Amino acid sequence: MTRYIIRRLLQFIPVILISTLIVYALVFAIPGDPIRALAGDRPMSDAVRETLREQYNLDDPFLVQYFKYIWGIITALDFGSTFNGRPVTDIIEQRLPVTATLALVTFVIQTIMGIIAGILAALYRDRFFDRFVQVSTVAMVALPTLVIGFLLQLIFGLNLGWFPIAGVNNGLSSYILPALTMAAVSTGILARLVRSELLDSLKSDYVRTATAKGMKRTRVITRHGLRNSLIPAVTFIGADLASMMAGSIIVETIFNLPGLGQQVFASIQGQEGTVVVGIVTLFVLFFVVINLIVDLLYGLLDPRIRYE
Amino acid sequence: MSLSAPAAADPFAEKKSVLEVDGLVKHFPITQGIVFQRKVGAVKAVDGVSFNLREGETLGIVGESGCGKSTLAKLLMRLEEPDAGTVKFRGEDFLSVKGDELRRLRRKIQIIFQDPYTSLNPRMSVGDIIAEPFKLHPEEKPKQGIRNRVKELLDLVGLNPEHINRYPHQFSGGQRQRIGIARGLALNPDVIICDEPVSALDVSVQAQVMNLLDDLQKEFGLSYIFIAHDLSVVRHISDRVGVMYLGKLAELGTQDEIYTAPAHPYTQALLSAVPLPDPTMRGAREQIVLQGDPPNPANPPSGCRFRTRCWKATEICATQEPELISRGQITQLAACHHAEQNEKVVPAHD
Amino acid sequence: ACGGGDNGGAGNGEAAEGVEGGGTVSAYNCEPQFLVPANSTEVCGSWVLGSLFTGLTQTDFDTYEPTAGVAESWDTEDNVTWTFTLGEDWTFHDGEEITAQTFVDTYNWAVDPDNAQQSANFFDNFLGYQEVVDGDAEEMEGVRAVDDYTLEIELTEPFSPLPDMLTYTAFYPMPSVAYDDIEAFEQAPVGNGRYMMDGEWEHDQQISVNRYEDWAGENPGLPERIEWMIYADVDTAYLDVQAGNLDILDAAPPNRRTTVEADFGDNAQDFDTSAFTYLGFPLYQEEFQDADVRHALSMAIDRQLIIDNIFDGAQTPAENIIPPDLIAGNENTCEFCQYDPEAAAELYEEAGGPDELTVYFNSGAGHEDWVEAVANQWRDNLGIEDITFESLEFAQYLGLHDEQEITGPYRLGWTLSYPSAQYAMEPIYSTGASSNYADYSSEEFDDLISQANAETDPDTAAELYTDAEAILLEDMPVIPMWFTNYQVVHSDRIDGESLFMDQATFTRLEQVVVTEE
Amino acid sequence: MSEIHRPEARVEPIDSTLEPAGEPAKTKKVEEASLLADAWRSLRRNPWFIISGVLLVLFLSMAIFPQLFTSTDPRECLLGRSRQAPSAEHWFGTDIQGCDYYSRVIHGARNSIAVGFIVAIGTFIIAVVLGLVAGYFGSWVDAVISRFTDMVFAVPYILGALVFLNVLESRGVREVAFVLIIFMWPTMTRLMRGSVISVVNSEFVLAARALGAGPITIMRRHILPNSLGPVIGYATVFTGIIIGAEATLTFLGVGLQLPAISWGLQLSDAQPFLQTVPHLLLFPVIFVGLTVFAFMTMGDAIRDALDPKSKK
Amino acid sequence: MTESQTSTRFTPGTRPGDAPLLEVKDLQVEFRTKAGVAKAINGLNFTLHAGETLAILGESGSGKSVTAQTIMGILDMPPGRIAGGEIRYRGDDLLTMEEDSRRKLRGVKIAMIFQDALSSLNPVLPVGWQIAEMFRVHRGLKRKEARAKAVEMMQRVGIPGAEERAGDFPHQFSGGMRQRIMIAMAIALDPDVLIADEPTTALDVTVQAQVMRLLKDLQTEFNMGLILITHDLGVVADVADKIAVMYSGRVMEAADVYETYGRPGHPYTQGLLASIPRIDDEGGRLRAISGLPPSLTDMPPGCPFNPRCEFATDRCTTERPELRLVAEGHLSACHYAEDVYAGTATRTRRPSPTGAGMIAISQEAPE
Ligand SMILES: Nc1ncnc2c1ncn2[C@@H]1O[C@H](COP(=O)(O)OP(=O)(O)OP(=O)(O)O)[C@@H](O)[C@H]1O
Ligand SMILES: Nc1ncnc2c1ncn2[C@@H]1O[C@H](COP(=O)(O)OP(=O)(O)OP(=O)(O)O)[C@@H](O)[C@H]1O
Ligand SMILES: [Mg+2]
Ligand SMILES: [Mg+2]
Repeated sequence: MTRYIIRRLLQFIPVILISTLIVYALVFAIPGDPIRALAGDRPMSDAVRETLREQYNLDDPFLVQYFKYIWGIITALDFGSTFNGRPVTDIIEQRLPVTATLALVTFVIQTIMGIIAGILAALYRDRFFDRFVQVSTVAMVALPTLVIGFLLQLIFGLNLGWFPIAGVNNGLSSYILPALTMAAVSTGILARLVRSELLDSLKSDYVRTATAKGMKRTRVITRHGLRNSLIPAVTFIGADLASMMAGSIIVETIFNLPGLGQQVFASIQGQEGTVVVGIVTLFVLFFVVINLIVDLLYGLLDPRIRYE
Repeated sequence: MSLSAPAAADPFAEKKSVLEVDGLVKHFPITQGIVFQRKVGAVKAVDGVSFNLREGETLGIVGESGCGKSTLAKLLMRLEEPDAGTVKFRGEDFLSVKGDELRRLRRKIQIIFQDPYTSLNPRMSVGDIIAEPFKLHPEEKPKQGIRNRVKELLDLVGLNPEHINRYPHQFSGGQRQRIGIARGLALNPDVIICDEPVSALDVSVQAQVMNLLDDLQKEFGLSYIFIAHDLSVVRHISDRVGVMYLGKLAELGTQDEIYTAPAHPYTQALLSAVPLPDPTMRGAREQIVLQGDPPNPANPPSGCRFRTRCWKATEICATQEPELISRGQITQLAACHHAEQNEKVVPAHD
Repeated sequence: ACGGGDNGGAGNGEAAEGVEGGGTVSAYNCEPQFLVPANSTEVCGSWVLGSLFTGLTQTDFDTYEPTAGVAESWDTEDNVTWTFTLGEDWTFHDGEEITAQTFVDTYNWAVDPDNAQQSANFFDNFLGYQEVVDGDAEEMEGVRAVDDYTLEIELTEPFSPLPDMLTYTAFYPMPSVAYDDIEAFEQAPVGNGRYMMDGEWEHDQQISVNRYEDWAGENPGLPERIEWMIYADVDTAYLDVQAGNLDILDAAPPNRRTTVEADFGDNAQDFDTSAFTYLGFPLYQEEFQDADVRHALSMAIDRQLIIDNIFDGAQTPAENIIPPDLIAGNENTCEFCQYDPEAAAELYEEAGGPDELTVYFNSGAGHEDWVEAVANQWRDNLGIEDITFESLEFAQYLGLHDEQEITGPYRLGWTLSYPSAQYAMEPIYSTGASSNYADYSSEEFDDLISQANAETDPDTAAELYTDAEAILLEDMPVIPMWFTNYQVVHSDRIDGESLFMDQATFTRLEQVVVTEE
Repeated sequence: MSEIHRPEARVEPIDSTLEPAGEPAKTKKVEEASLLADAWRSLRRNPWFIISGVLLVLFLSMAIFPQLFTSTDPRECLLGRSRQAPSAEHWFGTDIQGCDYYSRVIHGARNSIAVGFIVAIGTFIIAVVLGLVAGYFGSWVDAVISRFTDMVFAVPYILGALVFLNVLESRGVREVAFVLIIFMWPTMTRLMRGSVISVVNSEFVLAARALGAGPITIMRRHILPNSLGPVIGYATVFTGIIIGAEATLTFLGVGLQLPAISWGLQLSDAQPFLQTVPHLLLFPVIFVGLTVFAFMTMGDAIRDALDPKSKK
Repeated sequence: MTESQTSTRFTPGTRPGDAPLLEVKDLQVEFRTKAGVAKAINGLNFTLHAGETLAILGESGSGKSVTAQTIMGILDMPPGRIAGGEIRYRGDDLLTMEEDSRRKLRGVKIAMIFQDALSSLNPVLPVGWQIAEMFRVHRGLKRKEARAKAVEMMQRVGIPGAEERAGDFPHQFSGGMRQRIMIAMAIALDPDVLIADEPTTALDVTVQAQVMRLLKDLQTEFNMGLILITHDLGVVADVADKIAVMYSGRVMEAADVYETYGRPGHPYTQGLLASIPRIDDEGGRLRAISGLPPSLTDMPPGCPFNPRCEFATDRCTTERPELRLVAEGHLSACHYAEDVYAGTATRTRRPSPTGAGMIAISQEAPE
């Protein structure tokens, strides 16, 4: 078991190396000269361009660039810098808390809401609440994130004034609307997953036993049924946490949260390989940790699952 | 029936062994802690079991609940990997074969699971469940067509062939058990390991099933390992009987030896506790009531494992582990320093 | 407006000030790329730098003529050698005095290739620029401090718009601390402008400046404090202005046009700007070399219809190339910019224009709709059935241009960095110019521009520029589409009368009057 | 060593001894049943299945034969009638370019449904195969697959899309679908793996192994049907998510290229006009919603049908 | 004993003055299946008094577990459906009771041991927790106390190393141990009525004896009524007070335990008793009742046992025999019950030599 964890931790190394390589390659593969784009309509002089290209190793072949980058990290913990000279570590330091908070709030919202909604939908199967969950999931999926975000801003930010419309200046409440936006689709999916898994497990004998023990229906469901149905939910939540970055790109933009998503998107567009890779490395680390946790949770949720 | 009849000569002495089991061991780790689990010990589920099973023979296995019978069965099927020991099927090392070879051998050894419900795929109809062996081993495809054969099998085990399209959850416990039996029989294997195959059946159906097993054996020279708690059933069907206690064989002998003259105190206690289907005998029989709690398989007593509950235990039992051997007069093998045949404990009707 | 607004934060003692001026203004901004003057090429940074710095000259926004900045006056005989007399009271925010040497140092630093300043090539007509770039010289010969307060600039050729050009961000002076650690400097630039940094640049969040009370210029800034709130999305900023969390959004998103009235009523102002959008032709492709083809394509576009329906009127149809508000700007209409589908069809037919077109534009910048509308009009009016689109990321898009791989009309835009007709034309249309993506070349035009640049009399120069423009409108290397009309929306705290956006699309925050605290 | 095979006799005789004698076994015709056949039978009687089926058929025919639903040319656009509200002439009003929106939405079905379908099916297949293999074999196979999944996860799909779609010559349905598949399979794969892991230790799997079933058979017959539930549930919603992702790509400038017509493009175009011209958003949203609804309901019905216990 | 033949109520062993603890009247349960409605229970009647042990014997699939589930109110509905009848606990009809009050009885007053111990235990919760839950929820004990109680219960049912193993999960226990855990859970709160559905099938005889002793003790201590569903006729003989024999969803015979074993009043019971393998019997063929039970979806008219009955006549195929008193405290549902009871019934058919069906005995071959 402990060995299992150690082995998993060791697996991080190739994963991170390879995925940074992939990402680096992808950024490298974007056609067009990033330095050229920096200046906009009015081109900069060749001399300046040369200097900049050299400064960012852009004239080196791809692998050389990559190794220079990795070498910088290994020897000097230098994660590179943006084209406007900000060290990537600075950017991460500044933006990570924002994205982390956003992810955390989203996670809390969607987990709690999703699971509760799923439980209620299963409890009241085919009744109003169940249909409501179904229909709102459809609506959430059909409405583009941008629209959901905008509607939330309009309703809760502008008209009701409950939450700030944008920015991060109001502490946690700044994150409520963006988190809701980001959680919208996942909450629906989660609720449906929980619902159907619960319904499945409600058919099982041990749930019958719990009933026969005289437990209240809610207890039967939450204590006996739920645990057995959580594996897909936990997987989904884990995967969703991992893919939150894609979501954060848009949400951070609409809600003007200076987080990593925003940055990564800007850097992708600006072809700032080092920044993208730096941030993505962070995300890879995050994913592998999350996935490790998820796998460990499997064992917790279902003791029949053994780790070799 | 004469209780004192000398143990009959072993009728299978000439027969070849189909299954040779030597020193099988399986320990399950006991862990503590939630994320960083530590191993704090091991349940010694099977702890050095050896026997051989011969062609056409039925070996009954009885023993205390939790003494490792099902684990033994799973080990024999290679559904659990043993920690030590060997299993030979017709002289071939069964534990080292892989892939197709393993699959080929598995066709010859079948198991009927103790738990009739969890061992049936809830999403397969009974027809599919019983037909599965034929699908897996196309060379065994019955002449009359798989479906007809499945119906026959259902009928054989006393299930209504019309229920071929039902799903396991639609059956009663005994009916499910018979589905498992039908599946085990389908391929006409050489060895069937029956883990409590008839425990959930009413006596009439049980009689049918046992007759069936009997017939099959006569017809094809099948061998059975028959694990059960109902000692009458075991006696009825077995040629030899092994008594297990805490992961080890306590006694092994012919059915006659064991039932008429048990030598191991545990066997004696077991036999004395058999309830007889006769209310008038209530309380009339003398039972050997074992003192104390069954020991913890994670931490079995030193020496003889039974000594903590044994009325005969002496010093030596605590220090020296008795081997499974035949001692002096006693023809069967008994793992007891004080093995002594005792005929009085054997229950008798009237 | 009391809901959750936490503007200012610092002690609010301004109420006592009474008269005009004072108060805090919060304004929308995007995240600047750079805050080093010679390195800043985009709006977000330039806007901030404009408050932090004052160059040798400034623009008079009434006339778009250059007025005194650090230089009190200037003089030239031949448009080649210019003498600037500096004011003597100018200091940087950290107290460092500004002398002619300050400018010499700054300019030399800016062109030094090691410093890789993106705007370095604005100096390319300074004498000695090329040598510095080539590494043959340390300093530009053409920039000289005659004495503490006399600066001499010598150019390689006559260039009348120099005082206009010097208003541009790239020519702001920098204090000596900048050279020690330019990165640290960038986080909190020390300038000589109306406003000084309050704290550091909070990336992606805000930049705050306070009024610099020792500013030596004529008309100091009115608001006591300006806070640029950095937004990633304009729509969000729009809502924040609506909610009273933000005072000024300089460019309401175009799709809001129809609701601005309802959302803001009087709190919205329209401004014409020099932001020019055009559809260029790759003249290196054969099928576009016939001017008639270009004329026909231009005449087949109903600009007003597109502006009305796609932009809700947020553009002014371009019938010229020089923004009309400039000195040289005029209303003279462009013959081939008039919508005339029949004539266009005929002309196109005659000229044998291509029957399939690929239209290029950069993606993700909101050009899809109007480009599609143009294409629809071409299809309807000219019968070009097969029109496809190629949209690319900007970097790639420019790459295609550099490689001359564009095969059809392309969208580009041009905003004037300094208000001069020269700048509206020369970089784009003169032979071999840096932004001449159309590969246009006309000797006549080049001559006229040179003449105008050499002309010392502003009025004559303006005429010459107008003549040059006429050639462009006739040759039509690009189809002028429109000048963007910006709509500035603001909160109730701002006096709408005082709002003004200049040609370069900068809202002049220093003139804003805060009415309510 | 020689096989000890018993004589042929073994096939038959059991019945001869134990044949149900007396009354001839009732030869009631019992239909052949398997999980799938049963599932199909119960599906046919499930009204929700019918409803969703009809909807899907409707959308599919819309995708294949848009002419059946509208005779208006979706490309006939008159800027002069831009953004008109729904009217008798233009049921769904007109869009920014002044095209008939009804006809646009109908014609949008093809690309959107194609992308949604291809991606959903593609990811589903990848997920099921990889999830099964990883969950079943565990140990290093799982490690390799799972780590590989992590890596793909780590690459923001937007980055991938930007790169691939920019490099590719054209950006049609195939290209967009391809990129989405490449970057979107990990979630579903993990879901599948998770549910495989939770059934792989079941006793009936042991039973199948004891019968001599190989990994493929076990996976296919025993694990797959018992672990598909969550994935089906997710995949059906996923179709909608894909249509949304297509819109996002468009928003980022790398989606389907003009002059293609798709719901994603429409959603993306309509966003700025949410307040002023809501019908531009409303209609594609309704269509996407109905598609998602149909898929979801169908998924539920299939899931139910695949569970013998839930048969009513 | 009161004469209540009018209703087919079965009341042997009634102690005058005792109100019955549990009364099942004319219970009917059906399942919907593809092939039609399967009538699993067709008019079932029995009564249980405090302190009494009622053994329900019967054909596998005759509806014993369904009956138990129906009493507990945990039948899956659908596909199950209660088509009629009453189940009275101390006079209150459970079937019409509010769900909430019924729930309060479950586990506390009426408890059940399930037949299928592995699937009936929650695989993801430690067994100790599952037992402790009873104390925590119904007795309001604290976590610690409840756990201690749970361990105590595990010890009582003879699980070795209970203290350490309380935290283990069901799959880590052997079949018999799981069964004992189920038992521990069911008797945790000393219920009034305990329904034990094959509680000892997976137990060896020593443990079985121990468990049965435990149940007996509880019974005397708390005057518990025990419904023992089992196939083990040995156990029944040892512990039951009265016996109901079920076949095809109805009670065929009901009597005192001595009566049933000594003088069965129904051919099915006779057949059953004859099938028992004897411990002192070495081998040979066992006598089984030939044939299959009728399909529940299309029940033959008349006596459900008639196709398999040695004594069946034409009457048996047309007329359904009701449960009636044949002797003091002895009920049977056979037209010829008296004859069977007295051992004078005439055999009309005998089992086919294949052991499957029945063959009519020809006129000239009198038995
Ligand atoms: N997966 C496992 N993990 C830990 N312990 C286990 C596991 N499987 C079985 N055991 C332990 O091994 C011992 C033997 O179990 P096994 O199932 O073989 O008993 P058994 O003889 O079949 O008993 P029964 O007659 O009750 O079925 C028991 O103590 C059991 O708790
Ligand atoms: N869900 C169901 N659908 C259809 N038939 C069912 C269902 N559940 C049970 N049955 C049928 O009801 C009958 C009674 O089942 P029950 O489980 O009560 O039998 P039992 O008497 O407990 O048998 P056993 O001794 O084998 O456990 C059986 O014939 C069974 O096939
Ligand atoms: Mg077992
Ligand atoms: Mg049962």
